[in-house]
Amino acid sequence: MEYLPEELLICTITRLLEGTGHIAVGVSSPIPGSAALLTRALSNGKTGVTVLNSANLQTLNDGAGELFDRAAQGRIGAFFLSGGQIDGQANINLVGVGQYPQQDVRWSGSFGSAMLYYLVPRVILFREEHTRRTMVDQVDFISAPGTSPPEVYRPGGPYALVTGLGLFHFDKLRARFRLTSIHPGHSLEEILDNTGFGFDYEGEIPITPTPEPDRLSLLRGPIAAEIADPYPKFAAAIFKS
Amino acid sequence: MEYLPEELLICTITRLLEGTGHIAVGVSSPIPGSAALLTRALSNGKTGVTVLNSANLQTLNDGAGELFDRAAQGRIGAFFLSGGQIDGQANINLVGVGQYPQQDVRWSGSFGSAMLYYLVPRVILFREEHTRRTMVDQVDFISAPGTSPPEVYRPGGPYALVTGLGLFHFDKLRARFRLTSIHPGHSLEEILDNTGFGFDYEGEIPITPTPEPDRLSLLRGPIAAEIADPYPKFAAAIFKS
Amino acid sequence: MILNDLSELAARIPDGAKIAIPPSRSGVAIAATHALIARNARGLHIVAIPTSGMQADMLIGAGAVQVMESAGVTLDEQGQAGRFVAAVKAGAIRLMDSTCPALISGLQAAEKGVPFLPMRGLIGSDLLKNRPDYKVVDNPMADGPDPIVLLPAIQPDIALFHAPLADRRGNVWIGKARELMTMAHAAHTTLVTVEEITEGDLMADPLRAPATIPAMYITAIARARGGAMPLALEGVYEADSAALAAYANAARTAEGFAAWLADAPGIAAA
Amino acid sequence: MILNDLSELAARIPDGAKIAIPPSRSGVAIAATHALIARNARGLHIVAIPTSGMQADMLIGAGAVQVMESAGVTLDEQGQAGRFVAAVKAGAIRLMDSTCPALISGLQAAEKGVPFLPMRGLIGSDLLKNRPDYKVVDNPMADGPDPIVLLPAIQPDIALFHAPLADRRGNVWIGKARELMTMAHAAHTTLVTVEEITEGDLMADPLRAPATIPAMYITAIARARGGAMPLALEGVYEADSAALAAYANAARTAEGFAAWLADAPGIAAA
Repeated sequence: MEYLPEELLICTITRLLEGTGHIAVGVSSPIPGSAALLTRALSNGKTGVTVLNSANLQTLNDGAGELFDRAAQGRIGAFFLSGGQIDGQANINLVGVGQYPQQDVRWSGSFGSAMLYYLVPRVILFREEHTRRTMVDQVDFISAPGTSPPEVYRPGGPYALVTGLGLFHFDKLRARFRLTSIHPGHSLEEILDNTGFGFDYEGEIPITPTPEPDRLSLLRGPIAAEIADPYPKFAAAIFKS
Repeated sequence: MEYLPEELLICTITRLLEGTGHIAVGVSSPIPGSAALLTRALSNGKTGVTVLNSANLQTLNDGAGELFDRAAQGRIGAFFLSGGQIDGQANINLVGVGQYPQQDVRWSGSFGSAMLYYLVPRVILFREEHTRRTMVDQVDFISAPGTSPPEVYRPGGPYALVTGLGLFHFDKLRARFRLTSIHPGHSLEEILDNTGFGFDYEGEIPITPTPEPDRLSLLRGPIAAEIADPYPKFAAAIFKS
Repeated sequence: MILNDLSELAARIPDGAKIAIPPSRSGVAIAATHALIARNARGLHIVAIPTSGMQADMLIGAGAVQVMESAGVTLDEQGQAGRFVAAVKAGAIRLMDSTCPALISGLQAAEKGVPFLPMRGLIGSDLLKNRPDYKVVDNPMADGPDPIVLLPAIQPDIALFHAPLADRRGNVWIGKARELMTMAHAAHTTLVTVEEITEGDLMADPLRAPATIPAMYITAIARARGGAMPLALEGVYEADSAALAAYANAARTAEGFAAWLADAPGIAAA
Repeated sequence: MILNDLSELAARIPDGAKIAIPPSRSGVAIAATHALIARNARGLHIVAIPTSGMQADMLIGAGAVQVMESAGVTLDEQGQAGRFVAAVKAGAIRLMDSTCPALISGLQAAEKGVPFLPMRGLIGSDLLKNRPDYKVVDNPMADGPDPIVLLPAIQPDIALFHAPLADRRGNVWIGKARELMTMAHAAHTTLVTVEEITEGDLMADPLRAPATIPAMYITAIARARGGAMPLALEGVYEADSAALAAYANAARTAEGFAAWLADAPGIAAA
């Protein structure tokens, strides 16, 4: 079955979300949002989803702090973070490039990352652009660190990193990424060339499975309709809905 | 003009409330509540009133904590507290008599006193029964202390004590009450006989002014109607309304 | 999840549970309390948010309570809570006396998933002296000495209350009784009785949604018409003063309370 | 108090004020922001609760901002906030970068009248490193070492936002945008623009009252039809994507922004 690169990413993320009780999705996250909704559709009612800034896909009604309270209450099993820069220790930078505060490149800011990255058990880092610009040896500004010393309260943290080239899992004890699979059409050499940090890999690295046809059908049908609520442009462009 | 003892107390408390921006009244406080409403009626729109557990005399809609938040925000100028026991340092006891916790006499509990007594600038202690049972040398349990060491954050505290026999003001520096006036029909000797704590007084002690006729009219008219919302029995018994 | 009856709801409250209950005007689950007594609950830790009355007194009278954490137990205009007072004098319950804002702040700490919240007040009181779990620290934000009390988070096992309206998705409308929202956010399990169950979606109604507890915080709901009686339910019914006075009078003695309980409306009929 | 127009409202915001503003979907007072720019405000300390977009960018572009305290400034789907980015690069504003829950907790500390609230997270971030006002202490409730961040209270001089409905008594209905309630509780002065002013009493309406800010927290209200446009106002109007895109495009350069501002709807017509 033919598929788009976005559909591969959605299905890859969906496999990482299996078994999650409740998944929260931040702003500007159509691919993670689609994966969360697909997970819910496959979960037989076991998985709930909150998509921020959507009219129908969230039930927040206690102000801008409620999502963070929910995370702190342990009610959120998975969340997505990204970064203008992500480094090999899973530190993320949402603030900018250069010497803070008067930086050469300034992004929006850290949003909820400096809390959610600590408290949500399964944080999935997602950044489609996989280059030495985004995957760096050391971030210029730590919006939220990938690991913390043992005395720091941290039930959550990075679980995996999904990019346009491949899938990595994060080893908290070693504080290093391990390459799990390479997306179809790409190679280890390409990933090594485009990654600014060192990472672990072993032997023959699997190819990321292509989207399961039944999941693709779900995605292009009911999920496309749901994701059009917060992301109408994305739904129109990818799913022609 | 003829008046009831309750009306004397209401008018005495009203004089203590003049100029207050916002007055809050706790549960089971019909006399302080009437005084607060009379103060509002006389204030030309400058004084607001919140009467807890009333349908129309409060605007609390953020849960059981809102009143305390308001006090902590500095939005409440005056509040009333009472005590099963009140002592000469203005310590109040709302918990019980005897050795805590298995006491011989147990009252309801401290309610909000252990916060409001610290934060509301003008706390008026009101206890109609003035005997050696209620006005004691030292309370058996300090629900909230009358004074605090200088390093303790305490913008509020006791301002006056109104009983069935007289009016006292509290001197925070000396941590002692001073007898301000004796209610009509009572005497210094009666007060001394019935007070378990030492207090200051000087020279000829004034008689508490009798209720001003215009205020009595207000009280028996519009205020009686207002106070009937939270305290229908009281309004019926005192104001025949 | 909509349960069939109150006994199913009571069955979800294990012996020894820490149960948060609301004050007398905010939706007290009296009918569910009868069911809890009928199932012979024992060893409960009751946390009043921040005070209680008839409900706590009933549970204490029935021997269901081991720990009473509150800022006040009172029957209001009807006077003393007789079973509470008797249990205190007999040393039959452990007291965790506090002050209203401390209980609310403790609950809010659990809502926010933090180990404590600070509060002004309490210093120099015998409340503080009897609460070794309350800590006094020097405010690190201040220049000079500035002692301040830290209150540990109160995370209830169960939040139990009564509300006017729920829907079949599990959303519960609470009106102005906002402390019920905090209770549901903070508690591990939230059990609710309601007057009515609507077919609609309360979260989709722009007027109801802001005062609705989303279903994700609600564990189970049971229908109980008049479930707060004889206490008031704001906007639905007033308190029944005669019934409250009868309770207050009965609760003065163990025998009176036992007789009152035997005469109380049966669980099946609730 | 109901004001005659937005210039009266803007006149109540002094230069140098610390102003709390809501996120882009919660009722942003864009029309009032035009009035504030028209009165040539200077030296403002903007506190986003917890993020901002077009509103902060406009004020920064107009040279009104000295300090920007937020967890993010973004035009969302329209991309970067051009004037914000330019001001950062030029060092023209002082940044107090933070994370969403820290800003909300700071505001809640002011609401509760306490000097700080604790929060999990932040430790090891460069946010914390750049915020000497945030303190790390050892959790006194823990048995072992347990560092935790304390956030100082954020008390705004002014809370400024837009809401669907007010009444003549000064009550303001906010729907689900509950952060506006916290802002009004925490701020010294609360200024609100509204779509409509009703003759009734919102606090007496059982459906509206739970989501109404009582008049005692509201300093002044001005009517501004479409006062959040081109941003959305939940339940009233959607965002105007074309107008937002036009703004985003214009704000890429100082000249573009100046031209956009000159073309913006006049204050008198707002």
